[in-house]
Amino acid sequence: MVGGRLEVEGLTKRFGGFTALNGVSLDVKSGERFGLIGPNGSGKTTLINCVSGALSTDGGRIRFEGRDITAIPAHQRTRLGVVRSFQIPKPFISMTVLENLVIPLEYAAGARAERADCAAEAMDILRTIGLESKAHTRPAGLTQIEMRKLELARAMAAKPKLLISDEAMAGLSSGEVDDILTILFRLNERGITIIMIEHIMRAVMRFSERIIVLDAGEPIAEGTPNEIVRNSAVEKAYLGE
Amino acid sequence: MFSWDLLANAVVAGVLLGGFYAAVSLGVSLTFGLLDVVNIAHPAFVILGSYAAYAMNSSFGLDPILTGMLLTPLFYVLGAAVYQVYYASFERRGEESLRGLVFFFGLLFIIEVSLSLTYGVDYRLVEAPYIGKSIELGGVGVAVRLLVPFAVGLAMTLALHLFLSRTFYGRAIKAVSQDRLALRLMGANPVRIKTIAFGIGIAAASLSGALLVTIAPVVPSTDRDYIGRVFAIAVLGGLGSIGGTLVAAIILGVAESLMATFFGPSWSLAVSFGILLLALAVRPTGLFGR
Amino acid sequence: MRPWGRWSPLRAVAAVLGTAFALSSVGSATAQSAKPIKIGLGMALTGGLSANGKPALLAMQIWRDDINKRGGLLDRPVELIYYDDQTNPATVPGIYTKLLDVDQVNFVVSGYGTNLIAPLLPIVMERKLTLMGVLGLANNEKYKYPNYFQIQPSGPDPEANWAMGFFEIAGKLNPRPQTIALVGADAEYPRHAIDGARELVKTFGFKTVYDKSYPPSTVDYTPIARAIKAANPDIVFVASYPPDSVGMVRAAREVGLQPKLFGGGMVGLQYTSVMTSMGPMLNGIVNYDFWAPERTMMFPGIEEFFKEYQARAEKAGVDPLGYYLPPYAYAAVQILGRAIEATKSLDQQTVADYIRKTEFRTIVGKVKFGPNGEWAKSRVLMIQYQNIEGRLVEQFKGPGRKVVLYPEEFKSGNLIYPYSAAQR
Amino acid sequence: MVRTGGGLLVSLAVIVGGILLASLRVNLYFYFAGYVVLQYVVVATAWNILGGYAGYVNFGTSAFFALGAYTAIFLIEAFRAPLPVLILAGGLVSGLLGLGIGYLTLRLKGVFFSIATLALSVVLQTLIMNWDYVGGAKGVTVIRPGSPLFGNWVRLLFTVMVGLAVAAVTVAWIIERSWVGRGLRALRDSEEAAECMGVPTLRLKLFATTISGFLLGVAGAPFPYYVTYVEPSSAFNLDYAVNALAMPMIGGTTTWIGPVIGAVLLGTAQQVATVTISSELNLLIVGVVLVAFVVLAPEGIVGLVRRPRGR
Repeated sequence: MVGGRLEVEGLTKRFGGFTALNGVSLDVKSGERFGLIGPNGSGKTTLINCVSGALSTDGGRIRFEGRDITAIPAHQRTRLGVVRSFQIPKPFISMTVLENLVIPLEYAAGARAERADCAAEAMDILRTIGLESKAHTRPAGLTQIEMRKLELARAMAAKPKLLISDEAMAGLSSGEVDDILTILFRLNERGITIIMIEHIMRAVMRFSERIIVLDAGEPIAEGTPNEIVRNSAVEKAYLGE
Repeated sequence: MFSWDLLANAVVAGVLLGGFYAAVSLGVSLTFGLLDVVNIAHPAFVILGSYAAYAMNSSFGLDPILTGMLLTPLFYVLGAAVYQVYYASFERRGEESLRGLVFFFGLLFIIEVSLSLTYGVDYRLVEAPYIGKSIELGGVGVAVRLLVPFAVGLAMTLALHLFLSRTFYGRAIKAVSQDRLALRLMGANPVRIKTIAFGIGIAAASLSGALLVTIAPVVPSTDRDYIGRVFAIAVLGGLGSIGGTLVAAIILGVAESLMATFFGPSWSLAVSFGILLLALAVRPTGLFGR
Repeated sequence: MRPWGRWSPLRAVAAVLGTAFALSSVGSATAQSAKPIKIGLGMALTGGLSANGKPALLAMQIWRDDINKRGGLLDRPVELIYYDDQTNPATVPGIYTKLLDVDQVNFVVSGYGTNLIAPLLPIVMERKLTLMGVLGLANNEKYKYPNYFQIQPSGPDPEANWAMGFFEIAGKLNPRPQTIALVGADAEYPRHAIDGARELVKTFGFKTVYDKSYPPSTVDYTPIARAIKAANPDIVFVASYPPDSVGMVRAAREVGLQPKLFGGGMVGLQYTSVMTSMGPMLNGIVNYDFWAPERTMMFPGIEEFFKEYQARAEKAGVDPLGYYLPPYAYAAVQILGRAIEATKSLDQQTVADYIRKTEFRTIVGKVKFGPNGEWAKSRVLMIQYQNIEGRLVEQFKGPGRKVVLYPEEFKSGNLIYPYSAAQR
Repeated sequence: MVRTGGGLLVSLAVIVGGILLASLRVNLYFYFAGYVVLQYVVVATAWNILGGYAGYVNFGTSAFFALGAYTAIFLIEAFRAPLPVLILAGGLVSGLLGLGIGYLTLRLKGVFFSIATLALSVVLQTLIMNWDYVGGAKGVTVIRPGSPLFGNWVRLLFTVMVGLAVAAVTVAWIIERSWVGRGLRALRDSEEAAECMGVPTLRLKLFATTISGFLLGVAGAPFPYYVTYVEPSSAFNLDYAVNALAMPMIGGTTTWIGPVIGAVLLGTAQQVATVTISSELNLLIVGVVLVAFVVLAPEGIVGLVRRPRGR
């Protein structure tokens, strides 16, 4: 019963005259840990914005669990199970940490159940992620790592089948990176497909089963971490000619 | 009733008006466009400038526009002081936009009322040798009353543009909203930079106030006619784009003038705002926005 | 958790009502032992019309002081109770109900301006009061309320009579003008004036070559003036408010718009501050007015009034000469006072009946009201600005600058014709 | 559901109370002043549903109010329609305009949205100015039909406004407590994050702009019968826009009670000042109070009350 398969076919996105994505295709299998890397400006964030629905596409198809989701709005994709976290955390600042989780529970998880149930469930999630002591503080009072955890916890509350984690570890210490990785591994064990966009190579290499490398809006390499490390095209893209 | 002569005259009148509109809107372009401070009281400062010019003109017979220029340092200081209050009360605490807006609304009232308590509510006009005269330029009659403000508006636009692109402080002001890192590398204190920019914005407002009183009579509540216009121009031009402000101001001026000449002047303002609505719907960042 | 969470809409509304109740007791503590006769009004002391509202109020205060110096009305002192209507019609119902129910005034007079009289009339009608209107145009045409009297000398058919003088003058010119341009602001008064002028155009058989309106916030009037010039009319009739009056005059001059007759219904040119700033630019304009310091207009009492007014004007921060509205505001309360004295009554109907059938001698001359409460005979003056030199205020105090051309019985000089001849 | 049911019961009780109040022979002035204050309760509450809950600042409040008033005038002139029809129609037309500006939020955020509403207000005012059927720039005198309920129009209008205020506050109260309110709050904090967390942001925004517009129109619909004379510059008065913004700011924008407190305080203060100070000082006080409040009490009175209790 594991879901979460994402198929992207010939995805194209232009901003004015600039082509940010040029016919990108990828196929993320159910339950897979998938890495997406590439130098700055290579189109990673544009790609996930298109997949999550924040941006419209100029060509190509996006299928989730066999269903074409290219044209449906972002919140409906979330309800189907495509959930993303943000590179720069965007918490709901006027709400407590707990209330932050109630929103996706109510809206995305489809329950729209009594509020009390949502709160209990939100507390469960906070516990698994280690934020329960902060349940009643506002996000403004959180440290950076706590903020990242909140971002992940909120994504979890949306009951994802596919979680897209956008640079969840940027700026963290190596111990904190391990913390986040542990959480992501645990989520994956529960059957959640995960796409990780990351600059910290150590983390991506350790986490991903398969990696795709984007450069200038086009995939230049795809394979296991080991294959990617040895790929000369990748090296060129990162280090220049 | 169409004639080429009329068209040429309408376009020229519109361009002149546009130059004046640009002068009034420059400050907003600076404070709103580059500093993200929604100074809705900007037109009130414009009227304050008008009254300053009026006071000097009626008591000492000084030329209103000259007075406007002489008084800019005073208004610069005033603007800097207002920004300090704004910064201490809002920006430092974050979440400034909505409450900052109300702050400036309050300021607008205070300025308006202080003016009417001091000068009463009579219409105030100034005298200058060029009011009521016009010159002929190749078949097109140009009112000097509008030509002078146009020239000053143009000069202000040019000066501000040069200041922003050529000087240290100017570049720092541009960096303050877009590129914090660059600002830090320049070794500039953002609050200080913003204070300077806001002071310049208010100084520009006061000078444009002197232009306004040269063109038309003012009362303390005249500012309300300009709230919509100045923000429309700043937005239409693309926030923070000084050249864009001038272009947008001229578009609005010409639109108003053409409407007034050929169709019903009644609709000129609505057409201007219609253009704005359309522009916002099609291109929310304005004509020259980033 | 949330202190307001337990609040219910009930308590909130209860709070609203409570405060509102508290309101009703405000201001009722002005009872006096001498039992004064109270006259109440709302007046535009702030907002768009305050430039006229404030002088009008000062004039009424002068009347009150005059009356009280003479021992009051019916041996009782007169008290004026006034509130600021902020030039906002929405405040009028509240203000007058307060005056009538809380302050218990004996009579009300209107504030300044058509817009502020309009919402007052239904209140007055409901309570069958007598109302002296202070400068409103055609307010009673829809209601035909018998106890309403308007001191503005518009005449029995206010809209049409308003510009009558201008057209009478135009009609008598030789050679007779053929074409006319009508232009006015998108606002209440200019629309009335233009509507009236349109009727007169038909009556006098002119040909309309331009008929447009503009928004009051227009900045540049040269395109309008130019469009009118392109239509090449013999006569230009302008109905405007102060800022656009100034704008139109300047623009006309700048684009060389030189019809044979220019003016008509421009509000604002009568103001001292505008006259001194515009100076010679006014020469030649033929415009409506209510009073001018010409020998034909020296009604008994008016000089004393201006002496007093001008002495107090600076302190009150109002128009220093006060030739436009103030004498009429004074006359309005003067008539009310005379009627009270003559009937020895404070009964609304008795006073109204007396006002309706009597001809009053006031500081603005003889006033007799017609059936709709307007002056039985129109006396809107048409004046021409002549021989203005420089910008000194003193020249406007003497005759010869604002020459009365119409009506015939008040005529004090001759038209300089055409417009350009007076400009030089 | 129990709480909501209880709230509705309370609302009904208030309306009945209002009717009783109107049948009392209290000084008429009280009803006039009360009407204005209650009208501001509706206006401030309506503004706050969009501005406070969803974070979209509407500068064109006067346009919605005036549209309600002019819809009523049109229906009076054309059909002599009864008051309930006027209120409903005024609300619907303004609600429709609200729906329209809701679609603007697709492309315009923050101050751009605010400026667009301001522009809309100018365009609408020009249209009304030139529409002679409803009086155009000249304004229109509205003659009230004879003998209404309670034997007096003012009492009737007051009672109606009590009902409308209760209705508006109840609507705000229900929204705030429901999933809609939480969704709006999420999108106010971060529209992008809200959408990604499954909140149908566009639909919620359309809902908020429509309800807000509807209530503003409802507040404006009885206005013609209140003043009996309406002209564009007073119906589109900037005061409505300023007060709609200032009252919730003074009271507090995050809860339904904030706009109510703000409207009652500022509205009453303005009413009292009108008949006591009666000069420019009146406006000056409004300005000073506004500045003082936003500087010293950032979260309004609600915030002031809440703060000492801690969190």
